[in-house]
This record gives sequence, C-alpha cells and structure tokens, in this order.
Amino acid sequence: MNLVGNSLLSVVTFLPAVVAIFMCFLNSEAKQNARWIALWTTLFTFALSLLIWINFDPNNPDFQFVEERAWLGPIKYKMGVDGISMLFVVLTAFLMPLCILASWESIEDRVKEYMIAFLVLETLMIGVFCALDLVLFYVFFEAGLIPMFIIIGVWGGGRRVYASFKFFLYTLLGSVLMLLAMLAMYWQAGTTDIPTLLRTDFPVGMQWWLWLAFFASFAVKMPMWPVHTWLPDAHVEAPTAGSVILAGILLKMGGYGFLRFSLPMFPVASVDFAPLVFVLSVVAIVYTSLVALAQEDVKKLIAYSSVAHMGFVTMGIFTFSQQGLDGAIFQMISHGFVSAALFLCVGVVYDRIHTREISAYGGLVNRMPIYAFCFMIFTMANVGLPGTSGFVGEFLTLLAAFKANTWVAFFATTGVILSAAYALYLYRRMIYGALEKPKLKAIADMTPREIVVMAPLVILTILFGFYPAPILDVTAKSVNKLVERHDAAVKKARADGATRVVISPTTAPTR
Amino acid sequence: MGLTAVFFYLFAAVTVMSGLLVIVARNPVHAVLWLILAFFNAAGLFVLLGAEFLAMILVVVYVGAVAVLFLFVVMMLDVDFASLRAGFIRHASVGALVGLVLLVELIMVLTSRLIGGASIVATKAAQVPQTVPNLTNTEAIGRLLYTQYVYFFQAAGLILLVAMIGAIVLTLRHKEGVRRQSVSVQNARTPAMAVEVVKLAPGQVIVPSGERRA
Amino acid sequence: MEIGLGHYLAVAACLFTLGIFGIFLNRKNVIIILMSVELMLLAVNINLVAFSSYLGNLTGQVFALFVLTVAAAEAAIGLAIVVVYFRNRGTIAVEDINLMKG
Amino acid sequence: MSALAVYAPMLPELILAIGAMALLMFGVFRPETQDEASRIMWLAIAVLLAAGFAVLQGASTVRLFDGAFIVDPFGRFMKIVVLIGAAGALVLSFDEMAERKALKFEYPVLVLLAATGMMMMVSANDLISLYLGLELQSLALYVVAAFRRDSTRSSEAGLKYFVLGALSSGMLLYGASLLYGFAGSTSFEAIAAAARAQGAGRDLLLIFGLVFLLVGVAFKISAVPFHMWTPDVYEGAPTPVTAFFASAPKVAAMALFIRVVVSVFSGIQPQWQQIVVFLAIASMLLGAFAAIRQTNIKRLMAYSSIANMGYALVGLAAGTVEGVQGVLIYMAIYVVMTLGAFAVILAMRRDGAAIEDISELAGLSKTNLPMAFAMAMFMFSMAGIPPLAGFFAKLYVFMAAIKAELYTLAVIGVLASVVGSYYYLRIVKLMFFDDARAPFEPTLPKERAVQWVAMVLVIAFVLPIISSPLVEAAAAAARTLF
Amino acid sequence: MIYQAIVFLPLLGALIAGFFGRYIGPRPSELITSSFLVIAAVLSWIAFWQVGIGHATDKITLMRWVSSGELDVSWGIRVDTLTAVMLVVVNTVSALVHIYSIGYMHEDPHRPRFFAYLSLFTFAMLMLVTADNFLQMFFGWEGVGLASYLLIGFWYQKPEANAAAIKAFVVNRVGDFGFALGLFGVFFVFQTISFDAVFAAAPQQAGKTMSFLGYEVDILTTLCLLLFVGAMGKSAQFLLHTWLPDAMEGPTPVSALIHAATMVTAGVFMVARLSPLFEYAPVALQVVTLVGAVTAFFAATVGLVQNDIKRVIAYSTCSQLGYMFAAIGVGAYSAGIFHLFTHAFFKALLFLGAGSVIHAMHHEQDMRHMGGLRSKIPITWAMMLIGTLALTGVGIPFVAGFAGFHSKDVIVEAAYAGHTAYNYAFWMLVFAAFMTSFYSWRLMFMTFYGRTRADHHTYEHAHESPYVMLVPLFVLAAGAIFAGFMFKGMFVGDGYKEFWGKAIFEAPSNHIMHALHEVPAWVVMSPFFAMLAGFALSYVYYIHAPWLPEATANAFRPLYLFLLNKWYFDELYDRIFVRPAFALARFFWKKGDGAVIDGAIDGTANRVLVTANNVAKLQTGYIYHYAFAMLIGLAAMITWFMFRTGGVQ
Repeated sequence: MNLVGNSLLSVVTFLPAVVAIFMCFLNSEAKQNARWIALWTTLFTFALSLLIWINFDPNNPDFQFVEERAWLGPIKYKMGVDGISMLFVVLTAFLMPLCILASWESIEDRVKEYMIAFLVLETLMIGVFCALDLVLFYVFFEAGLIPMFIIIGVWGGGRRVYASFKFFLYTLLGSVLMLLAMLAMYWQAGTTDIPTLLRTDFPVGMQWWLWLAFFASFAVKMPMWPVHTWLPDAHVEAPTAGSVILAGILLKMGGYGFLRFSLPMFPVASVDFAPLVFVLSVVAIVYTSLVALAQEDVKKLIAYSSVAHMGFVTMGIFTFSQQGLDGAIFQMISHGFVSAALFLCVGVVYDRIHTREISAYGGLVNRMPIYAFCFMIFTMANVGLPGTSGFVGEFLTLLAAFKANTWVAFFATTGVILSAAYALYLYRRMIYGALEKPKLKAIADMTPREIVVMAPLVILTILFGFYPAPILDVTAKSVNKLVERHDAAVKKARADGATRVVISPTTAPTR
Repeated sequence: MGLTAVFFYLFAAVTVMSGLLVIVARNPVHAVLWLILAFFNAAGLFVLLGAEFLAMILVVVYVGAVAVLFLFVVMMLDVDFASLRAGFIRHASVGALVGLVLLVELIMVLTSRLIGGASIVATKAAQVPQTVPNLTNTEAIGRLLYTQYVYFFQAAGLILLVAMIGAIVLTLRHKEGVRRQSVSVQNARTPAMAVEVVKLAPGQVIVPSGERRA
Repeated sequence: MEIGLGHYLAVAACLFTLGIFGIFLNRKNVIIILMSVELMLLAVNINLVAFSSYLGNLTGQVFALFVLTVAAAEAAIGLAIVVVYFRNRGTIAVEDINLMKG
Repeated sequence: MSALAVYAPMLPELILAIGAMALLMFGVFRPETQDEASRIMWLAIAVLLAAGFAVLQGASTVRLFDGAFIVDPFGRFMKIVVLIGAAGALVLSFDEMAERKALKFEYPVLVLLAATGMMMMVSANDLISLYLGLELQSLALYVVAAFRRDSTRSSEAGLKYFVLGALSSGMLLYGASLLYGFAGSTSFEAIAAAARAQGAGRDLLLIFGLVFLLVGVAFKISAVPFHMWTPDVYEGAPTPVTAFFASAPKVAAMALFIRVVVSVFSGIQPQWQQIVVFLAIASMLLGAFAAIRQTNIKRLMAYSSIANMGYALVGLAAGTVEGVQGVLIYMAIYVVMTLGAFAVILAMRRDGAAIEDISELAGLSKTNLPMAFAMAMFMFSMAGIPPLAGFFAKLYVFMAAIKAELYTLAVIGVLASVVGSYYYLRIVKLMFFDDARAPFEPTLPKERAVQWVAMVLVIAFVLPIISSPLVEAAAAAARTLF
Repeated sequence: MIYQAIVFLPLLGALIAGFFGRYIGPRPSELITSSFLVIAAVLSWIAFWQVGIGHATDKITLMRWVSSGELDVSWGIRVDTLTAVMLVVVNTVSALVHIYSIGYMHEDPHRPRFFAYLSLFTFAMLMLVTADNFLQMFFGWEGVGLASYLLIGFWYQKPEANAAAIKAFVVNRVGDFGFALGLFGVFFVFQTISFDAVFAAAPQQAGKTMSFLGYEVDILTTLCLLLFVGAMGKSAQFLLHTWLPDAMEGPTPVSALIHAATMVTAGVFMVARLSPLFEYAPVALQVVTLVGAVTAFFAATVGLVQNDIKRVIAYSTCSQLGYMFAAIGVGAYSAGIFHLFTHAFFKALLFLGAGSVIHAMHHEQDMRHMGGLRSKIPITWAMMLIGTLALTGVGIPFVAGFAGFHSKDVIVEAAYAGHTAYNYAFWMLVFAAFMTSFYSWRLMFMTFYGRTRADHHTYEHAHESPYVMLVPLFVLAAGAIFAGFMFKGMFVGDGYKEFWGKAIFEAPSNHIMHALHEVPAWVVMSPFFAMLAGFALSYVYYIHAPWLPEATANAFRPLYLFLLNKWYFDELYDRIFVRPAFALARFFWKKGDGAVIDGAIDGTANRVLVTANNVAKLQTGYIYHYAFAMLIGLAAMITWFMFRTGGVQ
C-alpha cells in the first residue's frame, strides 16, 4: 500500500493518460511499439486496480481510498470508491487490455493515435467511477465523449460520421441539463462534495427538477427507451474495441449515476418518478427485445439486446430494495463482460469476413468450433441462463420488481422469453446450419490471441454465474446503507407533510 | 411668444426640414448642401442656448471642413447620379413604422418628462462645473478643457492622430512610374555629375551608356 | 409659450430619427449614410448643449466639443474608406456592397 | 516628480500611446522595407508587453482626472487580457503579412493605438472617457479592417464596419446625452448615485439612456441583434486582423459593458438584467444556428464569437460577483481559444495563398496531426466539453446564472451550446474523419508557437496550477465592482 | 460423499468429454462418461436403498450462491425419497442411454460432444432433483432446457433440428416465465426460497390474499398456478406441448433420455416436491387435474394418426405425462410419481427400441415405409413388444401385470376417487387408455408386421443392432416388466407413507390414497377393457383389414386432418404468436425506432439545419438591413420598457 501512498485511485486513474501523453512523442511508424506500450499499460493498470479490490474492506459501507486535494476553490479534487463504484473501476481496467488485444491486428491505420485515444478513455472512465465531487464527476463523465467520438469517427464503419455525431450530440444534450442541476445543487448545499451531498436533504420540489435533469443525462447514457437509438448506430459503426467499451463501460455510467445521485440524493423524487422509470424499463425490455428479433445486423442486434438488459438495471434500481440494487449492479458488471464478449465475438468474424450482415454467415461451427463454443457461452449468458453471470442480475432485479409492482415483473419477465428467442435465433443463423457461403469456406478458427482475449471472459461468465459472492459481497454493505438511508429520507419527507399521490402500488401481502 | 421662441421655431424647423432633405435628396451634392444648411441652423440653436463657442466650432469645423470634405469626395467619386436613388422606397413603410414608433416614444418620454419641470436638473447640478457668469462661454470652456478635461483633450488628440494615419494609410498611393521632383537632389547636382567628357579617337563611335546615370 | 428643454430635445429626437432613417432607407449612395450619421451626431450635440444649458454646467458643451472633434475624425476615416472601396469596386452604391453575406 | 507620480497609474496607457507615436516616427523616417516593418512589429509587441508589465504594478483602486479615469483590479485584469489578445494577434500577424509582402509599419502602430483606446475603455469612469476610448479603438479598427486596401473584401469589411460602427456610436452617444441630462453629470459615480435614487427604475429617461448606451456597447461585443457586422467584417478583414478583432476589442468592450451595468446602473439592476438576458439568449441562439451552414472558417469564427459573447453575457446577467467573475474567466479563456484557433486558420496556406474554406481542413489529421489536434482541442473547448478550458468558462457563467435563479436563461444556454457543438464537431470531423487533401504549407514558427501555447493552456487549464491563479484573480477583480 | 459423487460425476464426465474430447478421442470420451454414469447409477440405487428403505434423508450445503439482503441461497443437495426415486430414474436411464449411444452414434464424428451434452444434461437434471431451494431447482430447470436445446440441435446442419431446438428452448422459457414469476412470488410472500422454510410457513398463508396484476388473489393458488405453468412447459402439457414432438429431431437416445424418461417429468417432480404448497391450493390442484386429463386425452388423439415412429411415442409421452398430472391433481402424488417411475423404463425402452429400428432402417423414421421387420430384427421386436405391453398396461386385473398396468390403473382409480365434475378426468383417462392401446399397437403392427413397405435395399440391409445397444434394452425391458409389480407396494401401497416420509405432504383432508383402494370394481377393470378394445381395433385396422385406415381417414377427413395436424396448434401459434411477434418486431424497428424516434431526431436535426439556413439568410450583406436590425432591436427594447414602465408613470 505504501508503494503508492494514499493516491492509489489517482494512480490507477491517471496512469493511462500519462502514458498516453508520452506516447504522443512516439514515432508513428512504430505501430508494434504503440500496441505493446498500450497493452502493458492497461495490464499494469488492471493489476493496480486489483490492488484496490484486495485492499477494499467490504464491511465498510463508506467511501474508501479517499483522497482530497484543492482544485477550483470550493470544487475539490476528491476521489474515493465504495461498494457501488469499486467494481466498475476494476471492470474498466479489466476490459481495457482485452480491447487493446482485440484491436491488435484489426487496427492498422493510425495505431498510435488509436492507442492514445483508448488510454485517455480509460482514464476518463475510471475517473467517472472514482470521482467524489460533482464537477469532477461531470468532467470525467463528459470528457469521455471526445475520445469516443474520435474512435467511432476515425476507425468506424461506413456511417461513422452519422453515428459519431448522434452519439456525441445525444449524450451531450442529456448531460448539459445535468450540469445545470449540479450547479443548482451546489448553491443549495454549498458544496459539490458528493459524500456531503449524500447527506443533504433537498427540498422536495427541487428534487423533482434535479431528478429530471439527472435523468435526462443518465437515461440517454443508459440508454433507456425512447432515447436509445444512438446506441445501435454507435455500436454498429464503432470498431470492435469501441463497441466493447461502449457496451461494457459507458452504458454503465448511466446506471452508476442513478445509484450515486438520483437515488440517494433525491429520494422522494425517485420514489415519485419510479413508475415512469418502470414503464420505460419495461418498454425497453419488451420493445427492444422485439426489435432485436428483427435485426439483420449482428452488432445492432446485440446493441438492442444491451438496451433491453439495461432495462433490467433501471428497473432494479428503482425498486429501492437490496435485491434490486444488488441485482442492478451485478447485471451491469455481468453485462459489462458479456456484451463486451459478444462484441468481441462479432469482431472475430468481422475481421475475417468484413461484414456484419447476419445473413452473410451461417454454419460457422463447422470450421470454428472454439468460436462457436465461446459464442454459445455468451449467448446463454445474454439469455440469462442460470449458471452464467447473466442470470444473477436479471433474477435479482426481477425478484425485487415483483415486490415493487407485479405488472412490472410480469412484463419484464417476458423479456426472458424474448431474449431467448432473439439470441438463439441469432446463434442459429450465424453458427448453426451448413457451411454454404463460399466466403466462409476457408474461415479459420480463433487465433491464440483471440483465445487469450476470450478465455478470461468465458471463465468469469461462468464463475460469477455459480459463485457471484465476490461481487455481491462487495456491494452488499454500501447498497444496504443506500437503501436504508433512502427509506429513512423518504419517510422523513413524507412525515414532513410532503404528501403526494404516489402511483407506486403497495403489494404488501396480508399477513 | 418671444423673439427667442420665434427664432427657435425658425431654426428648429429649418434644421429638421433640411435634415429630412439630406436623406431624401436625389442628388448627393444637394444632400451635402442641405446638410450644410442644417448645420447652420443648428448653430443658431446653439446660440439660442448660449453656447456661442460651439456654434462657432460647428460652423467652422463642420461647414468649413467636414461638409466640404463630403462635397469633395462626392464630386471626386464621379458617380452616375442619374442611375442612383432609383429604388429609394422599397421597405420604407416598415422602416418608417419602426422609426416612427421610436420617434414617438422618444418625444413622449423626453417632452412629457422634462418640459413641465426640470426637477432632476435642478437637484443634480450642484457637484458639476458651473458656468461662471463673468466669463465668456469660450473662455469658460477653454479653462475647463485644459484643466479638468485635459485627459479627454489628449485622448481626442490621439483620435485625430489615428484619423490622420488612417486616412493616409488608406488613400495615399505611391504610383509606380511617376517621376517626382526632388529639389535637394536637383540642387546638389554638380557639373561633374551631369557632364561626361569623352575623348574620342578618330572613327570611334560613342556608345550611350545609360547605366551610368544614377 | 416658453421654449423649454423639451423643445430642444424634441428637435434632437427628430434629427436623430432622421439620421437613423437615412441609414437604412438609403440604398444608393454610401456617402448619404455618412451624412445621416452626421445628422445623428448633430442631434446628440443639440441634446448635450440643451442639457448643458438647462443644467447650468458646461460638461455637456465640452462633451459636445469632443463629439464634434471625433465626428470630424470619423468623417475623415469614413471618407477614406469610401474612397478605397470606390477604387476597388468603382461604385459606392449601397446595394452593391454585399460581397459578403450569409 | 511627485506631480508626475500622480499619473503613474496610467503608465500603461502612456507607454502604449507614446510607444505608438515613437514607432510612428520610427517608421516614417526609416526606409519602407519589410525588415524595418518587421522590426517595428517586434517593437510593438515589446511595447505591449511593457504595458502589460506596467499594468501588473499596483494593486489598489486609483481615480485620476476628477474620477474620469479609474484603475482598479477589475480593470487590471481586463487590461492584461486585452494586452495578451493584442500581443497574440500581433505575433500571428507578422509572419502572415510578411509572407505576402504586405507588412506595413502603420499596422502595429494602429494596433497600439487601438490598444490604447481599449485600455481607456477599460479604465473609463466617465461617459466622455468611455466615448473617447471607444472611438479611439473603433477608428483604428475601421482602418485595419480595410487595411488590405487593394482587396475588395477588405475594403467592404471596413466600410460596413465603419458605417454600422458610426451608427452604433451615434446611438451610444444619444444614450450618453440622455444620461447626462438625467444625472447632470457625465461621471459614472454621479450617474450611479442618481440611478440609485428612489423610483429611478421607473424613470424612462434613465432607462432610455441605458438602452441607447447598451446598444452602443452591445454592438462592440457583437451581441445579437447588433451583431450583423461581425460575420462580414471577420470574413473580409485580413485574417490576422480578424484574429485581433475577435480577441482584444471584445474583451475591452465587455469590460466596458460590465463596468457600466454593474457599477453605474446597479440601482436599476432588474432593468438592465432584462436587456442582458435578451442579448444573451439572442446571441447564443443565433450564434449556434447561423454558424451551422457556414463554409468560410472566418465567418464561422464570427458566429462562434457571437455565441461566445452570449455565454459571457449569461454570467453578466446574474449581476453578481460570481457572475462577473464568470465573465472575466470566460473572456480570458475565450481569448486564448480564439487566438489558438486563428493561429490554425492562419496556417491554412497553400501555394502561398490563404485558404478560408472549411472543407479545406479535410483530413488535416493525416497531413498535419499536431495542428489538427490543436484545432480539435480548440473546437472541443469552444463547444464546452470538459476537461478543456472552454468547459470551465461555461461552468462559471452558468454557475452564476443558476445562483441568480436565471433557470430559463441557463437552460436555453446549454441547449444552444449543444446545437453549437455541432459545428465545432463538424470541423473535427473534417480534420479527422475525412480523406486528406493536399497538405498545407509548413506552419510558420510563430503560428506554431501560438498554437502550442494556446493548446497547452486549453488542455492544462484543468490543473489547478493554471486555473487557480486566473480564477482567484478574476474573483478579486470582480469583487472590486461591488 | 455418495451424493456429491452422484451429482458431480456426470458433470466431470461432461467437462472431460467436452473440453478434452478433441484430444483424447471419441472412444475414451464415451467410456469415461458412460462409466461415470454407471457408477452414478449404482450409487443412486444405493441411495435409493438408504433413503427409501432406511429413511436416511440428508441435506448437504455445498457452497454459497446468491445472497442479497434477506435472500440467501446456497448450492445444496437435498436427499429424500422423492429425490432418491428421481436419482434412480435419471441415472439409470441415463447410464443406459449412454451405453446405448455408444452403438447408436458410432458413425457420428462429434461423439465427444454428444456424450458431453448427455452428461451435462444428466448433471442439470440431478441438480434439479436434488435442489433444496427454488433457485437451484430453477437452475436445473433451465439447465436441462439448455442441454435439451443442445441435444435437439445436435445435428446442427439440419435446419429442422435447429428450428426444433429453438422452439424447445423458447417454449420452455414460456413455462419458465411462469416458474420465475412463481419464484418471485414465493420470495415476496415468504421472504425466503428455501424449501423447508417455505413449506413450514405455507399453512399460515393458506387462504390469504395478495395483490397480483391489480387483482386480489389467493396467495398460494396464484403461486402454485404460476409454478405449474413452469411445469406445463417442461412437461409439455396441453398448450405448451408443441415443442415435444418437434424435439424428436434430435438423436433418438436423446429422445429416450430427455423427452421420455427424465426432463419432461421434471414438471411432475416439481409439483410433487411442492406438495406442501399445492395441498393448500385446491384450485390450483383442480387446474392441474384438468390440464393433465386434457393433455392425456389430446395427445392420445394426435398419436392416433401420426406416421413418424418417434412422434407417436412422443405424443404418447405427452399423454402419459398428462396421466401423472391428473393423478397429482387429485392429490395422489405418489401415484403420479409411481407412474413417472415405471414410465421411465418402458418409455425409454420404446424410444431406444424405436432407435434400434431406425438404426436398422438407416435413419428411416416413417412407419409407412416400414412393416414386416419382425423377422429382420427380432430382438428389437421383442423389446418393443414388452414396451408396448407395459405402456398399454397389460396385466390381469387385481393380480399383476406389466409396469404400466400397475401405475396407470392406480391413476385411473385415483381420478375416479378424486370426484372431478362428472368424473371427466376418469373418463378422459380411460378413453385415453383406449387410444393409447390403439396407437401403440398400430405402431407395432405397422412396423413389424405385414408386408414391408420399405424399399428393397433398405429392407434387405436391415439388421439387428449391436449388443451395446441391445443390452440397455434388456435392462429397461426388465424394468418395464417388473418395476410396477415390485415397487407398487412401496410407492402406492399401504406403506406408502412410511416410504415417502416427509418428501410428499398430504393435507389432513387428503384421503385420496385410501379412497382409490375403495373404488368400484368396474372402475378398476375399465382401463383393462379400454386397453383390450384398443388392441382389438388396432388389430382390425392394421392386420385384419389394412384398407380400413385409409377408408376411415377419407370418411372423416376433416377430423383426420385435424388430428394429423396436431389440432393445428403449430399453425395457431404461428399465427398468434410467432408471426405477430416478428411483425411487431419489424414494426417497432422500422416504424417505432426508425420512423418515430429517429424520425423525430433526424427531423429535429433537419429543423435545425433549416433554421440555420434561414438564420443565415437574415445576413443579407446589405448595410441597410443590418442597420434595420439594429434599429428594430433598439425600438423593441425601448417599446418594451415603455410598456413595462409606462403604466406606472
């Protein structure tokens, strides 16, 4: 621990960016150097992030590894993690080396810049999860747009310009309102310090507006229906590693935001708006699952399935229960590597055939058994089969949803059917069947490098399916604290006379 | 109605009328002339207000310099006046409406508020330089100008400097190929520079050596 | 009827409005615009002098003096620019001055 | 000595004015060569720096000439920014001008005189000094706008700028005359005292004076609807001049704006607030929308600057210390971004000719990555994307607006910024996503230097070592006005 | 340790065959998995002995699983009589199928994968039956679904196999949907999903209501119904049965193991396991009866006319599962499980026999192309005959008979004793027994008797299967003959309560097991006569007068087609679920996402561009317009303040 003193989080956060700055002075022709530097940096960052996990005390619900420095007057540079955020840091650091590896050969053009963009992106993403100051959070949250915009736009596919603009402007539109809300919070509470704000009671009327503003940002980022359409476009056009990051980490920022801000800071508004979130979540699950069924582009299909899965997350979060929140976090982590893995799978064949049309494939299992195996594991995890990590989160969120509202649980559970339908349908069309397409006749199975990328994901998918405790234990205490504080705050507000007709149904059994 | 009022109305009416004619005159030269008339009458108004020095300046500087400058430029730029002013009133109605609104509002506010009683005027005159009775207007202004307002005076000087530089830099041209007279060079010319004595051998041809000329 | 401050201000307002009018009504000769500006400045001067007179302090007149000075400088620069423009385009019709737009 | 020491606070202005005149003499009596002009350019920069150094000397608030001239921390802050803008613009000017053999010694002299005018504007504490400073600046600017006198565009720019500028200064003067009539004095303190009187907020004479005066100043900061000259002049003027226009005069005019509304009209804050809110909203929206379809990068920068002024006004609309602080920070960052962007624009040269078409930037990242990267940083910064400086600029003004509960204004502002980011992104898109065109000529050292310095500042603003001095200085400056 | 071995040996086998099959080769893979299964089967019988006879129930906690707040679920092994019975069934049949497959699949290049799947399936099934909580049961539940999916789609190059695999999985998921909701409901009501805790708390919840989907409903009834939906899906009950016949696209051993003996009985097992809940939910039990009876009847009718040998058996399976549910529905859990137990033997026998036939006929499955095979493959014939006798319930009333005789008769008696409205369950089951007899014999006659309809080459080369395939048949045949007779006493006899222990709960009011012994004699005789009638009719149709089937079909053509097309369920579902889903999907995609949402976004973007154009047009380039704009701005401000302040002045 003393190796890095009390700045472990800062080191993990900024190490990639610092390396990126040095890489700027690297000779552009030295592509291999750029790759190796990026790989080692991300690996080292991952190792450091494991240090965080190891030294993390799961029994302490408060922020840990806290560091605070002066920054902009009242706005402090403050970092720290708790059970809710810590795992996202590790997840980010974990996915990064895989991204670098996945781009090893598929990116030939402007390799150095590509690696720099990813390293910078890593810093910004980790920063989002570590930031304990509103403005600092916003800076990280929003700054990620720049490298992602560049990644999609420069190394993306045919409609990359449209997709990158849509991605950028959509997300920006959502988050500027959040910025205003943050400023309003600053003036109300007199600080931008997140731990302090977590203890601040905002007036109920103000909570509504603040909640809506934050919602605008996080809903887009999640993305929730109906502001989800940037995602399929962005996914389709982004290079493989970009999709991986997009699905694996960037989407999680929305859910994380709900957990970090909306729920604890605006408890009453959260309760009041929960029906809205439920409706949108259910629509997301059912609607986008159906849409996924009709897709002809494999990346789009996975993108839509991501939207559906994020629906479970929002639904779980707004049940305000331990299971719901645990489930939501678990779902996000799990989706982090499952969807990432699916995009990597797509990348594997895309690198060989250069098309994402589902109909261009078929019968891949004949020549790519290892690939088919991996794809199957992730498909099943996507379907939410018990024994894969995809199940635990879905299960917990649905469990909690049933308590909150049976209608929600009812419709959301239909997602279980639909996800099976579209995922297996995809698998059938791509992997099964006879190998008839001439282009596929000579397709080769995964290379050792690709296997190295996939193997950890396969292992984690299965491991956390059977033994999710490492994740659930870490989150439990912090989530518990959040839930208790939330309940207390709502009770207090209601007792203060802020009675308002709440549409959330009370389904308490008669005992 | 006193004599002042008569003159006021005379000057005021002529000023406004000639102002109007400035902007509607078909011929720019006429416009300049109307402008000069407006200045003259405005000077008259100044006199009525007791500002003789400014009235003087207005006539000298404006009529004598600025307006003439206008006239000079208008005539120098030899514009085909006939074709001008054809499409005079196209959006005039909208413009007139807006202008009229502005005018009405201004007059409403300025007159209704002030003709009756100059209340604020009376209360607020104390802390600023007063007109001194035993000094002429010119003298009073002069005293102020070089003491209290010297800063402005210097600044105005800078402005005029800028105007000078600007006018020169924009319009002065050194035309290529135009020979200018240089008196000092002419005077400094010596026979040695002008005459070349060449000794000629019989049958030798004189070759003009243009290169030698400085 | 006593001639009050308001009368002078009204005259100035009329001149000022005329000046503004002249600027956007005029489509043909840019020099007329410059003259309109002169009218506006004249209006301002009348205002200043009238206030000065009725307030009984000289600041207004001094101000007017500087306005006159600056107006002269402005006229010089303005005319210089007009000349430059004329040299380039051979016209000073206001309607032709729209090379740049959008 | 002691008599002269009284005037020490106006040393910067004296340095500039005397320097300008000295250089004028120097220029007139030296041969008219590029080298000489270039030397004068250097000297002018030195004069600006000397003036800046002089500004930094002193800390208190001093009034001179019966209060017509004021030197206070607010003024010092703005003067420094003005001088940086002017010096930066000069640095950018001379390579470009020398390159096309158009370097004339009058240019630095005029810039110095304009800078003098700006300093006077910043220090103005009297309607007359306000007017004279403004005119000194404006007249010099009219001339430099038309400076390339053989160019139709340049002369048209000068003409338009001049005509509309004259109109605006007429309006300003009319307002000044009304205020004089209202207060019986041209001194800011006297007007402020009168405006603080009971019921002043309902006195239309005062209000009209305010409106006319603000119209005149709004013209100088090109706030909508008094912005119309901006695109045309920016496009037509020689590019180094445009860079100058976009930086220093804006700062000076904004300083004037702030001082006028905050210290002179503090008594009728609700009234001027309405005007400022209107100007801010109109500027932000128009700036955002009109820029979208531009093809000329200088025009684009013009609309961008219009929008930027709108954002700055958002902070001013708050009318609080935080608001003014926000505006100050905004202007400082704006100047840096603008100079950086123009350093890139000036480097867009091919076959000895400057190129102004945005589409010519296509694929710049492939031909000149450092330049493309710098430009991208400026664009993202202008779009207000963290962690770049432009974000913090917006952060501070919106922070103030939110505190003042100007929610509608803030919401419109951020939405406009989203629309606006579209065209900034478009430039990034051209440079990074599109296929490369023929490379530009190699960037000249001075341009590159400005690009790099500005880029480093824009990126490193996030570090407290860069930002906190500025933020604190702005806070101190803002406090002096209240 | 023995239980861990039983459960995890198959998993180990699956992992070895799955991951290392490529390297160690097919034969070692086969041997390893099969021998593991044999060991597991032997251990299962030991366990059965210990638990069933020795009443040594046990509970083992293996590892934490999901814990979140009040929810705390662990992996565990719960062993009681019910589990033991299932262990025996699953492992025995599975072991035999493994062995059988060595022969049946010997030409297939992907044998390691096949055996890995088989073992994986067995593991999942074992997890299901040893579950100590709802979640682990759900794990096994879905796990068998996965294995079923993989095995049905084993021949991935066949499009029909793929389609069938997806269909199986998705339809099962519909059932799981109910199961999942029930599971959530259980947690919601009981704050736990551990079996013991839930069972202990169930009586207190009897008769209470909760709000579900806006209705106030009886808690236990609702939960049981939801859970039963899961059972319906897995056990291919009426409405959710459509996947089972299609699942016959998989290799035949798979059909024997999964779609006859084990997986499809999971639903039956589940209801029996949850008897402490169902006992307090009489309405739910009535539904179970109804669904069971209807399925028994419906599947039998369809089975009458099918031509695919495996499909006939599949519908038969479906029908027999209906019997089991009918029994459970009236409260005779032990009868249902007893039938499950015996059915496993004879149905696996029939399937494997059918597999042997198919093997002999070179993968010909259509009975219309068979006939006269008795002489070619006599051992298979004999085995099939035993299976048929067991299935149709041949035996001497009040004395003894084949396995099916004992178990089915108990069910029919229970159905009578259960006093359903108009005794519908009884009559439907009896009629189903008649049809069962008819189609079973039809199968026998069409396959083995008469003149062959196969093409000459195939017929000539038809040959008896190797012993590796036949030995499992012998074992199963022994079971089909003796299982009923031997175990009747234990399962449903007088000592049944002692045998089952606490594994099956009967409410104090439930006297069905006594009542069924006191039904009238004609009731006891009725299935026997139904069987005889079926046999007779079948004999007439297919041996005596072979032209009759066609004539009958022509005479009742609509009915024939209705049955042949399985009551048009596939078409119906295609119309009301599949096609609308795809249509809706496309609609949401193209219209919802495309036209509306993206339309709005792109429209907004276009509006912005148009606005931008218009705004840019304002910039005309004319000075007077610029001046005019300034004037308007000025005038507007002035006017604004005039009116704002004007009133006051």
